[in-house]
Amino acid sequence: MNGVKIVVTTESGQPVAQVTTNAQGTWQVPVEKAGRYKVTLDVATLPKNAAVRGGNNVRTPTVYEGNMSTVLFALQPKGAPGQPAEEAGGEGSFWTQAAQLAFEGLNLGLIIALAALGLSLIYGTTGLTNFAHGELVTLGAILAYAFNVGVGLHLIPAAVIAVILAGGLGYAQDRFFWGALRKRGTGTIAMMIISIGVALFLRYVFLIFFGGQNEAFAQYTAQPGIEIGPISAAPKNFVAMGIELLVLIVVGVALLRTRTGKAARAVADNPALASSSGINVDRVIRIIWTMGGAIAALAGIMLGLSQNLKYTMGQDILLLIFAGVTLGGLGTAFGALVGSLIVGLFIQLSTLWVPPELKSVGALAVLIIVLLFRPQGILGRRERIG
Amino acid sequence: MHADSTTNPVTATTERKAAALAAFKDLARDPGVPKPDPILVVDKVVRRFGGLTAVEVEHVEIQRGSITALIGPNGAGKTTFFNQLTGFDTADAGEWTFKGRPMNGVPAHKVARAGMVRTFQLTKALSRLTVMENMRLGAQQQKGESFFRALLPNLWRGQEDEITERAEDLLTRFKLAAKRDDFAGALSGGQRKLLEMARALMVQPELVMLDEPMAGVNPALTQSLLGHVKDLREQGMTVLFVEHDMDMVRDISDWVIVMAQGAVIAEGPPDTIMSDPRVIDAYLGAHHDAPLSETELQEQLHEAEAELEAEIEEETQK
Amino acid sequence: GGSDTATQPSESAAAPSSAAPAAKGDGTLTLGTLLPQTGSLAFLGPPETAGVDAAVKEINEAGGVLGKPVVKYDTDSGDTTTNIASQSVDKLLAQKADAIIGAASSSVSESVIDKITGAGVIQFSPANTSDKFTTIEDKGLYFRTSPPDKLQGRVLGDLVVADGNDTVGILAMQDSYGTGLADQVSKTITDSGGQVVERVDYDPKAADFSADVAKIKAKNPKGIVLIGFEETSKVVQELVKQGMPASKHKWYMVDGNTSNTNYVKMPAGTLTGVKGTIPGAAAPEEFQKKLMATNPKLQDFSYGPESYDATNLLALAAEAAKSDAGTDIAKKLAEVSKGGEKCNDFKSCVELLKAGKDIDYEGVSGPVEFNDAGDPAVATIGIYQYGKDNKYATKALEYRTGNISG
Amino acid sequence: MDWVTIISTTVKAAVGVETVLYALAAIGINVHFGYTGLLNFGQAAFMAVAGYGLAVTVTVLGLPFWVGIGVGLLAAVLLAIILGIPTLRLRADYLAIVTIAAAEIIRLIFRSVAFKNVFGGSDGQRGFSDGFYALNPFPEGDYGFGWFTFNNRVTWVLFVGWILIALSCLIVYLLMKSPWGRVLKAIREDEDAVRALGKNVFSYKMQSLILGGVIGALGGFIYGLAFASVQPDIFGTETTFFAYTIVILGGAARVLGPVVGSMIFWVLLVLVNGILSGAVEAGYLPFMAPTQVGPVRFLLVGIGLILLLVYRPQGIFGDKREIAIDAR
Amino acid sequence: MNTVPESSKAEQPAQEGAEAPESPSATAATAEAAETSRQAVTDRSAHLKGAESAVLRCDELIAGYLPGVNILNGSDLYVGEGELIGIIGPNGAGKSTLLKAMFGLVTIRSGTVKLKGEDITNMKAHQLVSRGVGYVPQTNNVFPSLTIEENLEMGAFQVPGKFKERFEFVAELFPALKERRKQRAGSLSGGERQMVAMARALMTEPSVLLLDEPSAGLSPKLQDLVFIQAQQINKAGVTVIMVEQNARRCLQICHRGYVLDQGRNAYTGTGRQLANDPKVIELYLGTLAKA
Ligand SMILES: Nc1ncnc2c1ncn2[C@@H]1O[C@H](COP(=O)(O)OP(=O)(O)OP(=O)(O)O)[C@@H](O)[C@H]1O
Ligand SMILES: Nc1ncnc2c1ncn2[C@@H]1O[C@H](COP(=O)(O)OP(=O)(O)OP(=O)(O)O)[C@@H](O)[C@H]1O
Ligand SMILES: [Mg+2]
Ligand SMILES: [Mg+2]
Repeated sequence: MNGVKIVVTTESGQPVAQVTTNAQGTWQVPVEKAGRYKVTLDVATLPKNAAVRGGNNVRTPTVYEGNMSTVLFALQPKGAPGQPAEEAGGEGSFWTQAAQLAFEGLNLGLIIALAALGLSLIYGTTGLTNFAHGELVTLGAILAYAFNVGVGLHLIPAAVIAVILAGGLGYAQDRFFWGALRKRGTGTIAMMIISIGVALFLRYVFLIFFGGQNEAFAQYTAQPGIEIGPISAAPKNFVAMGIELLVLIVVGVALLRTRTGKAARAVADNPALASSSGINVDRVIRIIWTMGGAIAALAGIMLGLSQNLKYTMGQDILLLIFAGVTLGGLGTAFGALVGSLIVGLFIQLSTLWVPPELKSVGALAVLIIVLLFRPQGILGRRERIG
Repeated sequence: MHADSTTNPVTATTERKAAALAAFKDLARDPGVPKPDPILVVDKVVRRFGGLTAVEVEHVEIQRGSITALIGPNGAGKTTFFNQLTGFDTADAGEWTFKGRPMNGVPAHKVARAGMVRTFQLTKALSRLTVMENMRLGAQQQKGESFFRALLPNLWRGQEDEITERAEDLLTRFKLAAKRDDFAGALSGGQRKLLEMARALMVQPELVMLDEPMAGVNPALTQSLLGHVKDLREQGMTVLFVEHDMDMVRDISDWVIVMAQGAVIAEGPPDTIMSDPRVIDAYLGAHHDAPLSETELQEQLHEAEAELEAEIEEETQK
Repeated sequence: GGSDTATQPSESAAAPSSAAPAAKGDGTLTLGTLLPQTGSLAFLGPPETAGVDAAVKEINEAGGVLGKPVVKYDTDSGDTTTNIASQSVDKLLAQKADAIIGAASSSVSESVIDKITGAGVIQFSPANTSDKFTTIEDKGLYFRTSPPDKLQGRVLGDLVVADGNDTVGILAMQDSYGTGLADQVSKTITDSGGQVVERVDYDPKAADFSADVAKIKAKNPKGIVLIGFEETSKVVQELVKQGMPASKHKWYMVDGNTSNTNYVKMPAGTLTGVKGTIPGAAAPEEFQKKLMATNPKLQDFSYGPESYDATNLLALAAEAAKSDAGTDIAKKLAEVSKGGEKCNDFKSCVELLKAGKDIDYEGVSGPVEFNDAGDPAVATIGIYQYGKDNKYATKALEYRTGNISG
Repeated sequence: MDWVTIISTTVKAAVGVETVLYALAAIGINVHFGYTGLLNFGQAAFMAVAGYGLAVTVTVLGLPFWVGIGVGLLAAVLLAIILGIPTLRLRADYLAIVTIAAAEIIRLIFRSVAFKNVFGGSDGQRGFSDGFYALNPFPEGDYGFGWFTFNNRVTWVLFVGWILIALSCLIVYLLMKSPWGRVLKAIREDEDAVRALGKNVFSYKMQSLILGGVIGALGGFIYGLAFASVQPDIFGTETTFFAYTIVILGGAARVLGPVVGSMIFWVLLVLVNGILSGAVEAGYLPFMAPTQVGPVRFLLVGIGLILLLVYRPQGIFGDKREIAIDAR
Repeated sequence: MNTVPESSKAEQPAQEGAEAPESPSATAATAEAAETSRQAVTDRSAHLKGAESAVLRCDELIAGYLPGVNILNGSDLYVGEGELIGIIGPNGAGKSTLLKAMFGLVTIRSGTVKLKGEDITNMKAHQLVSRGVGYVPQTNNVFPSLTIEENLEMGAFQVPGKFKERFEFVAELFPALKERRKQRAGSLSGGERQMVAMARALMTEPSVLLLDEPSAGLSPKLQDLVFIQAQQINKAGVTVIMVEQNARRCLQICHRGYVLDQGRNAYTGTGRQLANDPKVIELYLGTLAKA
């Protein structure tokens, strides 16, 4: 904006300089001393159709020794109200934002649900509250990373290998560790504390081998978003959500319908009776561990894909996983899905009203409130007395 | 120790028993008949689970100082009825009074304090407490159960010793004395039943509600315990119990209430009730007319077998 | 916090220094590091330790301090979620450390400052940015070479406005580093006539940042300031995903997240034109090579220069004081940091010292001149710009030097 | 290797501030979990509200130290009540998650920018401990014998801390031997059975929650006073996890379990660290960098924890018979 | 820890034969045993003779739950092809433990269990199921979170093909179950659970069936049914071992009976012998039913 008059004075009002802007609309005033100055734009010299946004034509910058200080007068077409244009459409932008957040809620919720499913399966069959589950999620992501970045495979085959490998490790974990503990008659509380030990162990193994920094997969990082209606999302999000939903439903239905699924629930209820019915309890538990490990790994890969990888990534969402599982009703597969989606949605949607730094508060508060009214969780069932 | 009560079956009709029998003498045999001195009066209690009406009791009264049996087929709603009365489940509708006090909506612990104590059919042993501690817990109005007094042992020591003495007595009767210091979780199925009942008796309630107390208890021991239950009546306690063992029902109960499909279908003294055709049909089945002699039993067995065999043959032929 | 010392009852300020056993000095300069090997800041540990290692190596190659090689012990500061730091300090004190370099987290430093300074030992943080340390009671033993928030915030805010961003969104990590810097940036922008239309303080441990970015998106600012550490790469992904790439909005970064390794896997051009500020007068490249020599696996270099400078300053001050006792060193630290013949590595500085000259150590992280509170008083901020390869050019666009306070 | 340093720091850790404050937190958890069966995973919140109650009262409101202590204790009691009313009806495993959630909510609020003026954001608050140290009867100087030598401030903190531990243990001992404790233990086993015997289960659970919470709150005070500051992240779930570990290590439902557990935990941590870093410095472990000591220590602690529980699932003082009875 | 109370030690009847009269009470017991030896045979040699052709036999089983506490103190038991065996005894005698030990649910510390000549000591339960052994536990005998139908499906876990056919069979026995097939077992009444438990074990058509108090909690009508059914199944060639507190009924239908006390065989004999033995009546059966 050419030719606008700018007056610079010291704080107390002594004039320092007076300049007019050049063709680019910029100007410069050298000042002698550091301190606070008063810069005034002469509104009268502005072009007819322009005005200073917000109407305030005085700035009071502080200039420090040896430094430059910049002053900016944003202009806007005259007659427009004082607020920036995009804020005017408050209602519309609220719903756009809500739609975007709802989408993000589903996105996050599905990842949590996937991780929660693994936890719920293992809790459901063995009664183990596995605090190391977050590390199994991390493990999946790190394995995929190793094949992806370390070996140089494309992410998709790397992910497939990682999931299979994690399944195998899940199997091995039960075969050589948890299974052996069960045989010794270790109680569930002791096992829970042991799982804290396992979590510590794994986490720091990751730290040693993976390092403390954030990493990303070689493909699909920072994939540009596309706009679909009010939502903008990366294609990878849709694919990931599809996979997650598919796995969740397939596993959920399998648990309800297949013989092994029912056997898993039977083992959960009463291992001794299950064994008496001819169910190979160890085998069922191993299948569940294998699946749990694989699903957790998949969740980790999805989390890594949507976010990044870090050695604490699983630990950081563990609480949300637990919240999801609990909200839905402990030990029920579909409960984990429903609970996790609610957690995901609440985390994101609550930011419409609360500062984002407190977004987990919203989700956790919902957990508490829901359990107030349904102490057995959303899909859980009450037990009979007597 | 148990021998004395086994060898001397209580045959003499005692004062209390006589009183109870007198009270029941002239009563009609209708379901819901009013009693001369009811301790518990139940009106229109309904409990539904989804589509299933588990309990739908019009009117029932329990005579004070009597031993009343509640019988009925499996799933009749007996346990559920107990649950409603004792505050462990909320009834969909209905009112009931205990000693004239309305008790609906009263939480379980207050019901128990009011003097109405129940046992659980599926036992609830406090696993990692010793048998003795289980027993002591039953005692009421313990001084040491308040936080601040608990800190000063001198305040509750004396009472604790009394309680222990009482508990030891009961344990001996229930043949659990040897298990005194074992964890309750390490008891056998029958022993748990025994503990469950003994613990309820520690409360010294006015009305004790026993849910199948003798299922799984050795018959010799059952017999000796029946003497104890009768003693309770002598002490003025009212007993309401659910049981499927007809020998026991016949032996000790003064009055029998029959439930089926949630409702009370018949009431009466044991002998009369067991010849009621509805009861036989719904509950007792083929050989209700016990005690059976052994030959009779064998015969009936063979009959039933033959019947079944015929059926099976029929089926295999098809 | 030297400024506060005067107001303290004199006996409590002076007594521990005479009573503390470590204060006597044993002829060997013993340094301890209290840096994050575990916890949420674990990624900051390696570059910081490498900075110290590089300096110690140079010092010992140059003949050590007071004629003896410098001894160094490493300990873990963890993060505040575990109480490891305190145990580590116990260990270092038992090993007769004269100065402890650390911690990285302001909160951790705060939790051990009493213990360290109470024992007459110097606490020298390469990374603390919290204002609290300016006024904290530290018996004159707390120092830091951390990046000067205030100056950096001012330079960055100014840069944002100068680029013509009249509407600005700030995404800042929610801790003392992030909020402090964000406050300063925001103030400068507002004073200069820009408008901060949205400021989001996010929890760096959050499961995801989409809601945080959506909030910014709703206001559609021209410029976006990203303040944080390496989790910024997640924020960047989210910005790209939600349709606010650097090609449409101007992004700005700070020293915590201006990185040459963090974003390289992103599609080429993701960060083109993004500007970032890093304290320090020199192009970081050469120094980074030095660090890589001690730890070839290094990926991030945050606070490496500050750690290096801290170590050198301690060694020089010990030489100047002719003592390895913490309290003696502390008295000389300000002196060697300013006012005198300029020199910028231990070898040259110590030669000047030995020649009886007053020196002014000019560090890798900046000129490092301590004020009375033990905070650096002057700093230089470099402004860097990313190219198509998602790395920033090692030559700064410009350097700005200024007094930090004011 | 410098064995003297290693041993001396290890020995010191056995009585140090961390041991004290974790012991207090663990005693509280032992009341909740060990005796009552309440899986309270929000113990950190009790410590936090106490610490912050003290800090905010003194620094923000400018009230005296003792008022701060009162406010802190009151805050812990209030938290127990507010947390208890809705949650004590829940089944144990649900309770666990709800209490974690509540504790995280509290931590996030203490940490938030929105309430920075009151709670001080992520830096927390400091400058509230002068009142405490003004009471210090130990004049300037070092106290103790041999390796157990501390300066006067630490001595004062430890003195008070161990007195608090002794008091807490005494109270727990008296209570758990009494009929009151019997009711708690019975609730742990089966609430319904206890209800059927005429005990007000809710009231007992609440009393237990308050008692354990207040003991935990003492830990919060010790933390705040020893480090002269409170910071939100200290009171994260990790703290509670460690405290649980300590309870199980020592043996749940054992009066001295948490104290010994805490000593073992910290001794183990410090010893492993000392030996490891000693070995690395001495070049015995050429494949390890000094900076890997931190992670490897936690890794070994993880393994140690596993081994301890595998070979002694009942903890140090626990009763094997109790473990053998399947609580499920 | 000794689980033998002082008072009952004195009345404890025959130890397991003359091999080990270790304590004074044992000598007294031998005298007592001699008195009743006509009815109750407790001789180990007799056991060995009878056991030769047994389908299932246990020899000198020692087992327990807690370390150092034995619940079974060397009990012997055998059951021949097509036999129906009853086990009775006071509460806590170890009857359930004996069944569990045979079925691999309690660790056997010494002694052997053989099924058709094969050593199955400490073999896992599910392996026994595939060898044709079925078991109904005394407590916790249903899967509470599974529906009735699913419970039964689990019963037929190893023979899924037979589910339909067997389901029809058990549904006829207990019509209540068919009506409620979709109800979760956890919400069933005590007696209904017992039906489910029994039905579950019948799903596989086992060749050896171990029943732990199958009639407990059932209405008289159904108790009849259970006893008749047990006999019925036995007639069809299934070997049945039944623990019962409905002792008289049990002894009436079984071929042979064992009285277990303190983890040892106190009396053995045919059902009729035991039911009429005055000592057994006094100690274990009571007189109530006869009164
Ligand atoms: N929580 C519940 N949900 C659904 N149905 C229930 C529930 N509790 C009880 N029922 C049903 O209500 C009916 C009555 O059960 P109840 O336990 O009262 O029977 P009962 O008379 O005690 O039988 P039993 O003699 O076998 O113990 C049963 O058919 C049972 O399946
Ligand atoms: N899980 C267990 N842990 C420890 N001890 C146990 C356990 N179960 C049973 N016992 C003990 O083993 C002994 C025998 O128990 P068992 O269940 O075999 O008795 P039972 O003969 O079946 O009695 P009942 O007729 O009462 O069912 C009892 O003394 C009991 O205390
Ligand atoms: Mg019932
Ligand atoms: Mg049994």
